[in-house]
Amino acid sequence: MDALYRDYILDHYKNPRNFGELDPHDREWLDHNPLCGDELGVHLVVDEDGTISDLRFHGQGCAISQASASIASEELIGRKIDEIGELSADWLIDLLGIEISPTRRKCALLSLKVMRGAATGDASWPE
Amino acid sequence: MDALYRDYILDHYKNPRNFGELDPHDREWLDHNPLCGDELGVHLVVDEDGTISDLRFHGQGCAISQASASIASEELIGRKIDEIGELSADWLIDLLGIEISPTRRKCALLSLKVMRGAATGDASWPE
Amino acid sequence: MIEAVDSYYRHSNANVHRGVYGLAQEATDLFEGARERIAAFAGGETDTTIFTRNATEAINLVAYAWGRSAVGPDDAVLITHMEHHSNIVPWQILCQERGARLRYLSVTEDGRLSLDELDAALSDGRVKLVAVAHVSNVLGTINPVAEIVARARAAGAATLVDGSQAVPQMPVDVGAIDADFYVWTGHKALGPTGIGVLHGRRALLESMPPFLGGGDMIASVGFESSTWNDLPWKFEAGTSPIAEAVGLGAAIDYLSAIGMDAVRAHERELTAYALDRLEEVEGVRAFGPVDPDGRGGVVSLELAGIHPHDLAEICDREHVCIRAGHHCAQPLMREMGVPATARASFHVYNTHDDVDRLIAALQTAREVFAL
Amino acid sequence: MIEAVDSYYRHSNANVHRGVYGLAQEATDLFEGARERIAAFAGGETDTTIFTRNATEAINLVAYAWGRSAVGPDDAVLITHMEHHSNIVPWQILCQERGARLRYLSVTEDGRLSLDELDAALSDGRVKLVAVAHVSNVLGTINPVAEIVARARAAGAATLVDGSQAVPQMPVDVGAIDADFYVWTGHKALGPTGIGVLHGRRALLESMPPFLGGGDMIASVGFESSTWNDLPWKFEAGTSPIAEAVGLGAAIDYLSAIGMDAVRAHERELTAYALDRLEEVEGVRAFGPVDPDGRGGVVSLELAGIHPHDLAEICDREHVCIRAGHHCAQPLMREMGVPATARASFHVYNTHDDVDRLIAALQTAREVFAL
Ligand SMILES: Cc1ncc(COP(=O)(O)O)c(C=O)c1O
Ligand SMILES: Cc1ncc(COP(=O)(O)O)c(C=O)c1O
Repeated sequence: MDALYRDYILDHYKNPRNFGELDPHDREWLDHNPLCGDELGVHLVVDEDGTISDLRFHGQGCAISQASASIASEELIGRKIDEIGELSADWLIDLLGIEISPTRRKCALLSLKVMRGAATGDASWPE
Repeated sequence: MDALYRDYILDHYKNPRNFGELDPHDREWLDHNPLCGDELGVHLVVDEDGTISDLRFHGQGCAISQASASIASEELIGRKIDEIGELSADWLIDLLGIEISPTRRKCALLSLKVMRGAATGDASWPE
Repeated sequence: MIEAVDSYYRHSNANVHRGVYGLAQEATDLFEGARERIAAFAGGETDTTIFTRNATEAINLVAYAWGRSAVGPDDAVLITHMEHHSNIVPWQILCQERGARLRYLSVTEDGRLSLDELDAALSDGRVKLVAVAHVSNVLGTINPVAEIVARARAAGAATLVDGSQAVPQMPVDVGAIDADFYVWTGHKALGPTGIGVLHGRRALLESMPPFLGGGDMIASVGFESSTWNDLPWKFEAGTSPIAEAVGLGAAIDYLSAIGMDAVRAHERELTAYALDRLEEVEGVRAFGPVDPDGRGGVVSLELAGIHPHDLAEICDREHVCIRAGHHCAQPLMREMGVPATARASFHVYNTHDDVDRLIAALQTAREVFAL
Repeated sequence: MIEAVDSYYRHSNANVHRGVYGLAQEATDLFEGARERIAAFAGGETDTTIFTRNATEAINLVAYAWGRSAVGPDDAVLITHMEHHSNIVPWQILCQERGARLRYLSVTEDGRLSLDELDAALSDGRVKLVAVAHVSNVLGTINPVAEIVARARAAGAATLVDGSQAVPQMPVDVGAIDADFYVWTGHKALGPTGIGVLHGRRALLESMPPFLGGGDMIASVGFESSTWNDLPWKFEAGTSPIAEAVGLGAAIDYLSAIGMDAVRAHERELTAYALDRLEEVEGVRAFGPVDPDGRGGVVSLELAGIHPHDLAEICDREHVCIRAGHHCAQPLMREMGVPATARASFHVYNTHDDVDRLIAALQTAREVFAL
């Protein structure tokens, strides 16, 4: 089996969870990976107590960036919005469960960058 | 004895003939060698029958360009102005009687260029 | 090429045009000798062949030194949807600065330009410049640039042809094409990075103000103002790309020895073979003209269900180098309705085997993605 | 350095920043790694360290992208009589275009600038930029640039320091000097031709429009307009000088290994020795500061009765390389009242023997000229 394109990665790529838009939504963020042009946008709906009650992502990109967004989306729904800023690059990469080469790192991290942007306004790349 | 800086070359360099300006004059020309910055100007007085009756050059430059101007000036006084356009690079180099390397060719030829310019208005380098 | 650069640094490393000593003369001879051969290789004249940093700088030189005075409010610059960013962005900046309009020629389904559309775009007389790629770096399309230049000139527009992809892969005669400006870049022509070429029409180059000011481009420098050096040096400020010119000279000698007709025939043949074999791979769509006579040696493709980025990664593992991305042609990507493409390029060193390995790699990608 | 360039072309030759395949990544790592080391070498930050074609282009970049909006009619640009043409002509062109005035600081008899004159020139508040060489390429003078920058800033003027001669021969900390722009050039620092460096203040670089448009400097390209990439790439259009950066990286590694303090000490020592020994030669006049602490490793001289051009030719025959000419500093030549000078440069590879050979060659020249 391929070490990068594992079955569940391809499954998330081909059948992305929480793909689409949300209207109305409370927060949104759009960004892209300048290296390859991948684009990712996200819409959040946040409860009064600060819980992310719904999340949809849209855009286009490679299997890694799309699967990463899909997998992360499942983890983030139900979390408090305040926690998102704390999530590290390692958290996401562990979650993906695949070996990410330096070349593909930004593909994997774009989803966290965008979700963190929506939550905190921080436009930097996760470290 | 040095093959380039021969006695008569140094003599013409140190004691240039026909150096200076002429006022009034009938023709003048000023040019420079872009490679080294040497500058040479010339003033001509021309008889009614087209003979160059007087010539002075001024400017500054290396031994080769100054000696060349000095030696050429002696040859040109008394010539018909119409002849000057015909004079070739080889004519001048033969006149100098030294071996001119490609690097120093423009030093040697600047004088002919300027004198030809004054006579004919042609600003190209002699060939 | 590598040997030529290396030998330059070891044996002739001295600044050109300066000083009378032997080393400097040798460097000047190498540099100006390379200019002569490079100019002749593309059918240009030596003293209207200007060295720049790359094709991009050559185009910007024209946009600044020619465009700032020649293009005014209400004027238009006409480019095409298949241009490289280098032949788009300088014109956007120029048009914004001068209040001019930027117009585009569209690209047909099969990746070509329409001369009728060109005539229509020229018809109101506002177009001051037509800037077009000789060969598209994405579609491979060989544009009829001599015809485009002639029609533009008839309509009073100047012309710039971006030959970055053309000069390396087919015989090019800039004299015959007769554009006002023709640019190309060294590293695409098997040469080094750090050098580009601008062939300009003499009358324009002479009347244009200089672009960059500094050493070498001056005749004399006064306190308030300066006078400019002759062509081509008027447009070459500062220390010249000496080693780069020597390296590019060696590269074109190599191409000349093969013969550009032979290079073109080889690329045509490989491209035709690749287009043929690509039909075997399910889900593949190749962009650009279908007729190999109308295209150069690049094939951009998409494979349904696999993002180009992933395709390139899998090909890389199979030791097949293809490039995935927008290829510095985002407007074209938008027109084609794709985020990116994967692109294979063929040159003299490629063989049928390389095409076979590409096809095999695409099949492998389909397997990895369980398609 | 030659080995590094060579190995880059043989093993990692692929365009940076583009494509995901391994070779491209390797080239990017080499290129951006070189940037990091080159920035650190001069005390700059990585992402405000921009690669240009040479120092000349770096200065023109500032003149176009910063100067066109920051300098207006009635404003002034202040430079000095000891500048290289590269630090004169771009400001002449800018001032002519913008209707601004170009002012000069004079050079004292012993080749130095006067801070009092600087203060006087700044006092009317019109000076928008002070552009000055860190080390003069003719006189060798080491200018007190940190002090000049501080006084200019206090008077509301921006600053550009031309470090082309400084970076190769002494420890330079652009952070401590704190100029708004600090430029230098690769080939003077034992590096290759085709690369220059601009260290800019982040806030200025961010607010400036780009200079050259094209590939790599964009974030995205739309039909009408585009958005710009982050620093430093915003100012690097087109294919980067990859091999050149790798080569310059190797050159500064070499210099770092020797240690810039040691380089400086060596050059100070050789220059002092040369100034001493030159006194032995009848008719020689050496230009520039007499105190070797105040000058770098170049000595410009004149020998009464022998034109510099002839002097260089005779030295060349004796295998001593000196440069004769205006050294791209015609205004300085005019101020010094000489048509040209002969100039000897010393660097790490020179020894006392080289100085001795220079002195012998000058004596030979006197004999040839029968002086
Ligand atoms: C002081 C100084 N400034 C600028 C330059 C110009 O450098 P480049 O020709 O590489 O742009 C030089 C070197 O030639 C120099 O010595
Ligand atoms: C068609 C075309 N134009 C322009 C360029 C830009 O060349 P450079 O980046 O060397 O300026 C390229 C190559 O990358 C190209 O393919």
